[in-house]
Amino acid sequence: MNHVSKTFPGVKALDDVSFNLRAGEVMALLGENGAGKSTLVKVLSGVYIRDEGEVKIFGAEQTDLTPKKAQELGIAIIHQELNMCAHLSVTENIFLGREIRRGTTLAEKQMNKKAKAILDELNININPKTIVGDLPVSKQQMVEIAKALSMDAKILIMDEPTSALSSKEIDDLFSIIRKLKEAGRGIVYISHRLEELQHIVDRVSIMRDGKYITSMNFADTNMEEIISYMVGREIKEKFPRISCKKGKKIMEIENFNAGRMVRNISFDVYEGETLGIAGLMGAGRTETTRVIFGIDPKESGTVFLDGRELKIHRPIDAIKAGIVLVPEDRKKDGLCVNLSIKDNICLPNLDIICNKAGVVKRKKEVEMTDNMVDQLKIKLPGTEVNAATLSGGNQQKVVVGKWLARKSRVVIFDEPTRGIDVAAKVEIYNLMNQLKKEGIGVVFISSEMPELIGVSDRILIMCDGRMTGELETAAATQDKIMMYATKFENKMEKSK
Amino acid sequence: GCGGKDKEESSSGDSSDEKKSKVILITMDSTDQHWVSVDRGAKEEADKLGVDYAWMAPDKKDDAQQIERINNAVADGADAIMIAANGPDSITSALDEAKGEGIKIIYVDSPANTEAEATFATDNEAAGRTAGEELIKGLEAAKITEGKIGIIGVNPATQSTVDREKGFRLAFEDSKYELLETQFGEGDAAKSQDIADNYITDGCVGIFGTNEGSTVGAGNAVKGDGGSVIAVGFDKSDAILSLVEEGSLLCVMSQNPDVMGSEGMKAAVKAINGEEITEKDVDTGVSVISKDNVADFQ
Amino acid sequence: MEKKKNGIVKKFLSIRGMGQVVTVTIGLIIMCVIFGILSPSFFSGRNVGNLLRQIAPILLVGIGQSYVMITGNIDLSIGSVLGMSCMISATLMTKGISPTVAVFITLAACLAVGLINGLLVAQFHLPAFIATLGTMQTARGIAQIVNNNYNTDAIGKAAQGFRDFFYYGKLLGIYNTVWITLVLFLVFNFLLSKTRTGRHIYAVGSNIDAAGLSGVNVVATTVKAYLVSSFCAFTVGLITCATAGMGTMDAGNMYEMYAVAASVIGGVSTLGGQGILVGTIIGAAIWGVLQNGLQFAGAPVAMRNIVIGVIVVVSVLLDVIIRTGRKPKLKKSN
Amino acid sequence: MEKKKNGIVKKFLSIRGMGQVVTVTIGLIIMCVIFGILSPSFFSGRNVGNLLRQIAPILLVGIGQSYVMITGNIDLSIGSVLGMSCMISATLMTKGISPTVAVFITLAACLAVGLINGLLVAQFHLPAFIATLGTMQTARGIAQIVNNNYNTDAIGKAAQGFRDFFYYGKLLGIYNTVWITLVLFLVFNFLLSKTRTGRHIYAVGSNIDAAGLSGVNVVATTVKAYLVSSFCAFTVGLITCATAGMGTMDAGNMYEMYAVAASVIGGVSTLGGQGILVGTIIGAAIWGVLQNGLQFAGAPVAMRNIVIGVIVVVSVLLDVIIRTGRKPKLKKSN
Ligand SMILES: Nc1ncnc2c1ncn2[C@@H]1O[C@H](COP(=O)(O)OP(=O)(O)OP(=O)(O)O)[C@@H](O)[C@H]1O
Ligand SMILES: Nc1ncnc2c1ncn2[C@@H]1O[C@H](COP(=O)(O)OP(=O)(O)OP(=O)(O)O)[C@@H](O)[C@H]1O
Ligand SMILES: [Mg+2]
Ligand SMILES: [Mg+2]
Repeated sequence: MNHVSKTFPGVKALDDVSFNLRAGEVMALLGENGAGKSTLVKVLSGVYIRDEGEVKIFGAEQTDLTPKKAQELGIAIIHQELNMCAHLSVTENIFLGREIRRGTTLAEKQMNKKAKAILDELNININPKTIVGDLPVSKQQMVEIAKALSMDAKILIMDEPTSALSSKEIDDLFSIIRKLKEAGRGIVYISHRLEELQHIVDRVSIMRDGKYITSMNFADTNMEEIISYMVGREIKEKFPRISCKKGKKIMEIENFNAGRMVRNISFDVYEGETLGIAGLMGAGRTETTRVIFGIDPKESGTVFLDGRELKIHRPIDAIKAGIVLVPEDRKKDGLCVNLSIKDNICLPNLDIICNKAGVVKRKKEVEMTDNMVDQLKIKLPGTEVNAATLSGGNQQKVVVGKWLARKSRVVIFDEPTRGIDVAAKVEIYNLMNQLKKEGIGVVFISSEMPELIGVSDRILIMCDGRMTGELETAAATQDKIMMYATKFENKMEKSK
Repeated sequence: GCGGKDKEESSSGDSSDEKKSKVILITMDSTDQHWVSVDRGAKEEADKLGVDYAWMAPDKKDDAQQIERINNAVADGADAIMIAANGPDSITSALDEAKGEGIKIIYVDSPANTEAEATFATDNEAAGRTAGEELIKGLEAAKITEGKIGIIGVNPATQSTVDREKGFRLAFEDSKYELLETQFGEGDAAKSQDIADNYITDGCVGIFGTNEGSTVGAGNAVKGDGGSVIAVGFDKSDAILSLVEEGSLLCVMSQNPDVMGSEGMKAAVKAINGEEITEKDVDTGVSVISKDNVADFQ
Repeated sequence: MEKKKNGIVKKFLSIRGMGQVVTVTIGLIIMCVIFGILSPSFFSGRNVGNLLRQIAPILLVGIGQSYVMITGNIDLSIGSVLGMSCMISATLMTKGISPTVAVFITLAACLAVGLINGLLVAQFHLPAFIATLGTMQTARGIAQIVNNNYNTDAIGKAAQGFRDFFYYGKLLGIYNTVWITLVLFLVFNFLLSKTRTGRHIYAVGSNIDAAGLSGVNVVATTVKAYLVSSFCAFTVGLITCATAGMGTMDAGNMYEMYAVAASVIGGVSTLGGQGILVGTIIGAAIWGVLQNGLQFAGAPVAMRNIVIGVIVVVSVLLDVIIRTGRKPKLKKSN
Repeated sequence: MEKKKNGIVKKFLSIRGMGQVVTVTIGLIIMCVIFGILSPSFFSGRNVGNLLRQIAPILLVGIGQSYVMITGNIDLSIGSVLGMSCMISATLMTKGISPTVAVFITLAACLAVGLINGLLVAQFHLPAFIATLGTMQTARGIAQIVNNNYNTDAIGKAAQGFRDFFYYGKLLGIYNTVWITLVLFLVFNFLLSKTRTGRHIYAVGSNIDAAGLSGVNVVATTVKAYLVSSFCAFTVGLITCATAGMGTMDAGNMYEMYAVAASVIGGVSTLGGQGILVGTIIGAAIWGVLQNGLQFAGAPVAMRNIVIGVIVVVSVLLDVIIRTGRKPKLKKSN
């Protein structure tokens, strides 16, 4: 790619970017949120048409790329956002657009078999006939990866493939990537999880604000250098931590039960403490928070806030009482993508912004939005633009922002750092610290153990819908957490 | 032709200004053959008399739309309005407003409850009764003295067909025939035919179609059945006439829509010119078209 | 001075959805000019008065449909509720009940349909299309059964005040119908653009899950939108009744479609979360002007249908092209 | 033996969407039993023959609408295209053109509308609702203008073969209309469930972006669905013409809604990606049986509307409740 530019209304997403990829290498494409990484790979795969510049694939200049054409040229791409047809089965999704036929009819059996083979190779244990919409996000992400692999492409582009995966699945993915590398494939790998890079990456290219900054061999550099190129300054502490005195008990969750994924959950949240919750994908953490927050119905369970029992039937009850939830799936649960940033941030806070008659006070609305945008350093062309036009990371900040705009007693963060860049992650950690300092209870759910250990004060571990362990951070190691997180209850016998 | 031109001059000479006078026809809807015929009669006469003429048809039968048309006609500077009222009451106020502007009103086909210069209409109820009597005659001729009779309406909100149905039912008072619940086919030939088919299956001996579409449906159903069911109906169109000719329809009541149009136009021009209209309430009559006389109408 | 003016224009254009409104307003103006040239009576004061009165009902049902469409749903029962309103009020008045009482009973009946619509859609998760198709049939049946399958008689002298209030009367030279519409427009526009309920309506239409998680009562919000829709249909039903001076069973037939057309031409998305009522005004005006203008231009019904169809498509097409002109390739916005 | 049978039943039920089909089939059976009890003629051989012939057109337009709805769109022009088909073929035949030629000219005209619909929606990104509302108006105008604003004369003796082929003839004791419908159903069902085009239709309706990114030609797929829809409307238009023996300008009025009802009752989602044609059969059958059975039961028109409305709502409601019985709270399955 040479001198490629792409402009969206109000943003120059790509500004004269050039880079190259060699066969048999894994190149990491790094940069902050909104740096233009996704835009770049979309140009490369024909989703967007570039304004300027040239794209050469295997030496041949490509003028009018379309997704189909890129596919035929041997480029497979895993997009940042999940791109699955929820109503179709795993097989149908994997072979979409490339169906195998016998005569005019579809060769269903053959495709199912092939799909099964690919899934097995990835160690994904699902029936290829399952409807994708019924799978949890992590499994959907694996299907997406399986789909890309099934194309047997010469160039594989992965835009944050691991943001929704757990460590086990990531390991499987990495071994596949290494195999592909040996087979001479070129791979572009985008991720905000920098610690992953050491396992697979040969070379890194760094972008900032739509501009190409530099490329270097991974072996010749170190994390600090990479980060400073990415953010244009140095970041001192990757996991800032402040110590507060553990204060009184704020929230008490007692004996929650709801379906298979929430069994006998009890825990307490204290002032001046960040409570981490660890677990593998599908451990039931999200379900637990949803039940507490009143989205899904519960079978049993009581919540005490500051010693008083709460009756939570709907999210509004929780919000009013002072418990808020930053959900994990921002596209589905977090954002109204065709509403403005302002509307999104203000949505749960209309009680503050409106007068008694329910009329919105414009000044307060603008004030609140500007505050949040400043505080979270959200990069945007204006607060009136659609949330859909923001980069993934900035969207996530909007979701966080809408909950921080109000004073609460407990804030539950469900995977708040998923898909956001290092600098922004640190900002989120700082935010949690800030809340902690103010005496607000912080619950921090994450699948990334380093950040859990780095930021929280106490870690609960869940497995298969149950609480299987609790560790003070001082005593916590990744191994110990893993041990608790895989403490299944004779699961094998039960399911067979 | 030439004669038309002479008349044009004379009529504009009569009126106080140089402008041609303007007559607007407002019907119930635009697609029924019946209204098309009224329009044709009016248009031919208007050409002869040399007046400006326009047909403002609602897209479909709808009181609000008809009232809009009246208002539009007034705004368009009509001197006279020929109108087929959807219902007797629904448009009276609008017409009163128009009259207040000095516009002459002529009723064609169906009058409303406010006084007008003249009315050229058929008595739908009486025509319906005739249809009933014809059916009874036909049934008796076929030695059927009892059994079910089906009625295909348009929809319950159409006054003219409701009146026809009413008259039809009157003809059957103190007879042994059983009149079934009226079914409504929206004037759609295909839907009406489904209804007629169902009537035949249900064992009906006679079927009555209240307008063009329902009559076509009834005729075709009888034809498809090939049995002894007897159908009568309303309106004349090419398809109906051929159904009558081949005996699938016993007879149909035909109003004379073109006469309504032409007579209405004459009266409108007279009214505009301040001439006296002698016959204020004209029944334009109904012809019964059966196999015997169908050739006269083709 | 210059600068300040510029600022106002900018601010005006920055209102979301204003772009489409400007596009279609230009279309509307062009249309009016053409009709004015084709027929001199088009711009007569009298016709302008008529035109406003003809646009009013379309605008009212358009407002209702816009509310529902912004929540991401649709209301096919509008026309039938209108018919119910017309028939129930007329029947009661012909039975000698005072217009005021009749109006309130009618209101209750119409709002009941709105409530049921909202509950079916939001509480019981029926697809809006099918839920309101069902209530559309049912409400039409009620309109028919209310006076025993007949159109009502004239509502009579006692109801003259009613008729004047809703249709024939004038205030400051403008028909009451237009005033009523104006007032309702202002109220509902305020509600949608300036209040919490309005924000909730947009949020539900944009992303129902996210709205729920943000503490929006999705069921209540959806029900409110359907209630507004039924209320608008109710009002137009009364206007129709006052216009005709009687109740007709098929009043309001197809009005749900006119309402959709007005909304969509004005920029309300069928997918929810998008649109402003100012757009609906223009949409209704375009619809009304086309009907009225083509009639003055003497176009036969067939031509009229064709022209309206083509203009509807072209106006929306134009807007899509203008909006996306700069972007060479655009995916469907959500 | 037992086990094998069980396997077949399981396999049958595992076909996607079969659940809803089973639910509504039970509803259909109950309905038939009730009508059979209310009126002895309902189950007569004669009425069953009629009934099938009455269901056929609804099923055909339902198939077309299902195709379009599975792509996540809607086709409001179905009724008007039907009208066009009826009027164009009839006009040509009355002008002495041979039925075969007339049919092919008509086919070309109808498919042109389908093509335009598809392009407007997929290529130009117009909302399907408004695009097809526009073509609905236009096509109706064409139907009217084609014979100069008149219904046609009788298509005459020369077209007797045409009439027999499409409506009056019988083969093996079953009406030709039913055979035609059956053949088309089998063809289109095969196309949808067993071919690549069918798969792409589901994919486009499920997630248009994902489909596009996977190399599915979204425009071609959408156009194909609209072409199927127009083809079905075309066929019903010919049947209507053959039935009446003449062309009527307002043939097919409201058929687009019947088509939606048949599809949705049968489990096709208005949001796309979901539904099978077997469901559409049941949906069409329910619609037809209601119309037919209520006539035999002697229900007045108002009662009929109310009953149909309530049954439509209840049948879908029941399905939603049954499907989500285990999950007390279900999010809209996007
Ligand atoms: N469809 C669009 N319309 C308008 N602006 C867009 C669009 N897509 C991206 N942008 C803008 O282009 C810039 C680059 O976005 P891009 O998604 O490429 O960033 P990114 O590097 O992938 O960030 P992240 O790490 O958060 O995914 C951002 O400022 C974003 O707001
Ligand atoms: N839409 C759904 N349909 C069926 N089952 C689901 C659905 N969503 C989640 N589950 C089930 O619930 C379990 C827990 O889901 P989930 O992955 O959200 O848990 P989690 O512990 O919050 O994991 P994480 O937050 O890391 O994704 C999964 O194993 C999955 O099988
Ligand atoms: Mg990105
Ligand atoms: Mg989770």
